[in-house]
Amino acid sequence: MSSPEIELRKLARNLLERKVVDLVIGYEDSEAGVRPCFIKEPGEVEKLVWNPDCRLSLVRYLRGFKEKKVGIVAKGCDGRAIVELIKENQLDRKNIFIIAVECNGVYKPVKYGSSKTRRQMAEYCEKCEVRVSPIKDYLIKSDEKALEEKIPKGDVEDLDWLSLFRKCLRCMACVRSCPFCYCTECSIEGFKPALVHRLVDPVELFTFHLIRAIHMAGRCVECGACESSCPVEIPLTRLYHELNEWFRENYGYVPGLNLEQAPPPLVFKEGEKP
Amino acid sequence: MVAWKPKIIAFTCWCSSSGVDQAGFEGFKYPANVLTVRVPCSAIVNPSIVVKALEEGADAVLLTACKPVELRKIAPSRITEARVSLLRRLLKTVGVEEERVRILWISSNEGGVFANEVSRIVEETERLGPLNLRGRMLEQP
Amino acid sequence: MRMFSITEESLKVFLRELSLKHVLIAPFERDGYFEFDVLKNPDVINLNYTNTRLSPKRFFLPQRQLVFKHYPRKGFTEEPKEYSSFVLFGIRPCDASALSVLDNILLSPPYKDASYENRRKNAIVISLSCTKPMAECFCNVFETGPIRGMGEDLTFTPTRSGFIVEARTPRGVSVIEEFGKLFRKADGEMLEEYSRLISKVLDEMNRRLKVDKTRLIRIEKEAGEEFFQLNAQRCIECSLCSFACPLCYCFETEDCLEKDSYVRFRGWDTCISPLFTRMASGLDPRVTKADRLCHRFCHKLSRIPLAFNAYGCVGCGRCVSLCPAGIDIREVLKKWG
Amino acid sequence: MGLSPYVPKPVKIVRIKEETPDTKTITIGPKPFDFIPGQFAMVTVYGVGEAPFSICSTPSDNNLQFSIRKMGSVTTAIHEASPGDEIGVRGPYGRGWPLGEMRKRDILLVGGGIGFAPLRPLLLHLLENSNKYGRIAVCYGARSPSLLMYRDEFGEWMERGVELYLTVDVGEGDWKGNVGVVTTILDKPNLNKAETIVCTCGPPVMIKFVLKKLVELGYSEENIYASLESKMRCGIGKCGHCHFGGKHVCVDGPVFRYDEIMELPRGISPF
Repeated sequence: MSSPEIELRKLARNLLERKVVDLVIGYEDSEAGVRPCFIKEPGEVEKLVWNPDCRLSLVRYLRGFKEKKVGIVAKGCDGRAIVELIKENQLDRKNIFIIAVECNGVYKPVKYGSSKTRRQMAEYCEKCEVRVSPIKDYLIKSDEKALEEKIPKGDVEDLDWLSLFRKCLRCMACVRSCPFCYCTECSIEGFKPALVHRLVDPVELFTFHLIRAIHMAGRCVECGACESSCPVEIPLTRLYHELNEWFRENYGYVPGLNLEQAPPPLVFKEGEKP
Repeated sequence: MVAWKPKIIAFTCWCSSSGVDQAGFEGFKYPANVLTVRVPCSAIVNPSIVVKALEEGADAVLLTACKPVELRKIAPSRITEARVSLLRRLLKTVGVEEERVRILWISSNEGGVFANEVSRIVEETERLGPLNLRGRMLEQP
Repeated sequence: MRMFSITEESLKVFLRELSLKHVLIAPFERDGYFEFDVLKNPDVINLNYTNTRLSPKRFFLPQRQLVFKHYPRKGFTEEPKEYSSFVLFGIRPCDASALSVLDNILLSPPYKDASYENRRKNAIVISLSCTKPMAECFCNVFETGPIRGMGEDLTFTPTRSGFIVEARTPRGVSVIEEFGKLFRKADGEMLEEYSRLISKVLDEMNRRLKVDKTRLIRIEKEAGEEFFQLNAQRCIECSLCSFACPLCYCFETEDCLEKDSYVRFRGWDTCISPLFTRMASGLDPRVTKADRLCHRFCHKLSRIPLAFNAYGCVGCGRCVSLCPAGIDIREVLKKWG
Repeated sequence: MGLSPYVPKPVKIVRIKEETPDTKTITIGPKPFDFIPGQFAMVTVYGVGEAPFSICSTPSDNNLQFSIRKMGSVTTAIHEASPGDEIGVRGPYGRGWPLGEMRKRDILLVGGGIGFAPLRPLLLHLLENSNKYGRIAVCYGARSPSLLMYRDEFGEWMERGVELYLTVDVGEGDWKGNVGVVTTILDKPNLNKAETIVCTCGPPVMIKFVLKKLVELGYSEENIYASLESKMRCGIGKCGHCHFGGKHVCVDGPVFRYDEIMELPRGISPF
């Protein structure tokens, strides 16, 4: 057991015993792989784990506990997502105890029917520069070296996005796992006349992914929740990264770095250059 | 075989749509394959609608808007400009030519400008060829 | 005698001839995982694959298909009549068994699902046995594998000296007869190896997870709140489990307008969605996520058995591996099995 | 290949009658199939959608009638339709009321609001064959007098020997009858309780309290039936939407006996 894990469990026990938080959202290990767990009793803290398989962002679960005080295990990207959600008035900083863990990147999942069983670092972690959450109540330092295997950088241009979209099942795993998709009714679900129909028309997959990309632009913190839960492995983070680049180039805005800088779509100054 | 003609959807804001009307009054000729949709303001055109138009078979989408300098206080045209710029970046990323979405600054008295610009855009779209998203999304690898 | 054998070289010839005569659908690698698709060139078939990422149910129940087209001017309704025939080679026994369960459900009297029946009738299903089951697999629980499944026409089992072929249906026998020169009658030694293999792989799997499936009916009455509530907290309400499942058959319909006609499509639906049971009046028999999750498991393990006399799970393990939140049906099996 | 069971037959709307402010009874004809009272049919509005509705006309009628309350997209489209329009219909589906059991027995019908629709074909059928059955009593409640359906037929029913007891939750205008929920008038019919067959339909909450009250009053459990509702897409047990606890509402229902209702899982069961 690694020392961050010991520290995490000790902290969680402490928080729960002193009733600083009502519950701690963390990761546990199971036969089905590392998965989210919700610790309510101090006795359960031994379940908590921290390893490079903890890839699903836990921030999306915070919206289910709005009235409670919640401790959450947050990687760098998760912390950025919390920052961005606070700015969008979706979360209350007072109710969240951020247990920041220093992250050295997570593994790409090896799922059912993969032809390769070699473990690799996820591509989005390669680009990541924020290894520790920008806001935190406690910091757990890592003792591990960076992940052993890196993958070569690829260019976005060399992907055939249309053929990737064609594979999409529209299972909504990307939407539902995303920290930012908090709308109770998704704009692509409830419309009449429908932009995207309830049943999956392959042609509309293009529209679906582009609409989603537009909604993610300037907000996506590149946590990779969508990409890692996608059954057909569409590298969505790359697409959203490209749009974030547009925001950086035009407004100098990078989502989730601090609580002060307002997202550019919310403020619009006279004479500002788009 | 009938020669392929590009289909262009133009979302025109109220001010610029009177410019479009003026092009008609004053007898400026512009290609007939531009379908105009009048909207209250160019900033009401959600990028989702533009994407849907491309999916439904438009070869290019045109937004005509008031010149930002002519508007006081906040400029909705700036919002449109930013959105179109973002959308163009997105289209470029997924492999659709960014020239298929454009913005035109048309005042209510610029019928001639509109006719000239649209003719140029139709020509350029013809050079790009058909978009055929429907066919490309349905084809089997 | 329904047992035959074929050498690896002859199998290649068999596949090549098969792809010339029929539309051949077989597994191959694409973008880092295995997938079924129509193949022109049978050389890319990978016989050492584990299983395909997504189940082959889409060839029988497409994600979206036309139900009818109604022309109001002409006043008549048109429906798709015939579907093209194909050969599905290399399906794993669990997925093949899923087809036989689907037969039970969709072809049960008095009404038969016509489009499914037609597709099923026109398809030849050839399975490839699992000799090295994956970590997620639990087909031993429902006796749907790992060597012999239930819904296939032919079962190919790899052995040290080529493949043992078992013809499971008259249609399977006719396929063997069609390519008669490539197959030989299986000798005693091979038959022995076949039965040895069946018990060996099954033993191996039984050591991992052994569940009495007949006891699963209890889940209907005894399903405690707690377990489902715990998992419902995790569930992110995507529809991945249902879409990946080889026998999630529930469908939704949608009516659309076309130029001169009204059309209705049907396609996959998921019981995890809050819209699944909500009526227009706003009444919803299953309001909470825990209720819906409970239904998903109960439906597979006790409700389908009660209504259709077959189990609604074949133990392929797709939902276990693909679920982003790590919800595991094996925990249900262990708890109530 | 036979015709797919999911394809509706086009029929014309003959008549539309406004029943209550939010409910219309549409008559379509000629009827494409025979049915027993209590069964339902899937009604398609082309281009909009399909939904299940109880057939509310008598089986001997040449047309089919549906009483439809404006709720979602399909019902709204039906409300906007006019005579002569084409709609699709397929059926009949489900298990109807147990006519065989009712021979020579007293029968009590308990309805609430729109829930009287599946009871009307039964009532009309009983009246047409009144020599085969015992006494007939009806307890019918609605939220307000204007929401009572088939008001113009009440007189005719009573002339033909039906004991009709009405109640409303909130009285209005010149309402002189009983005010209160339907359970308050359940004790009024004086029937042979042990032998009477009770058929009930209405909102789940009403069914819950009616069933409780009926057992309290001494009606026998094996003689109580209720018609339930659920979302469904196929009507023939294939689409999975109405699969509750080993039973399909569309195939094993919509009419369930008391003990079957008690066995249904929480949610679909009114209890």
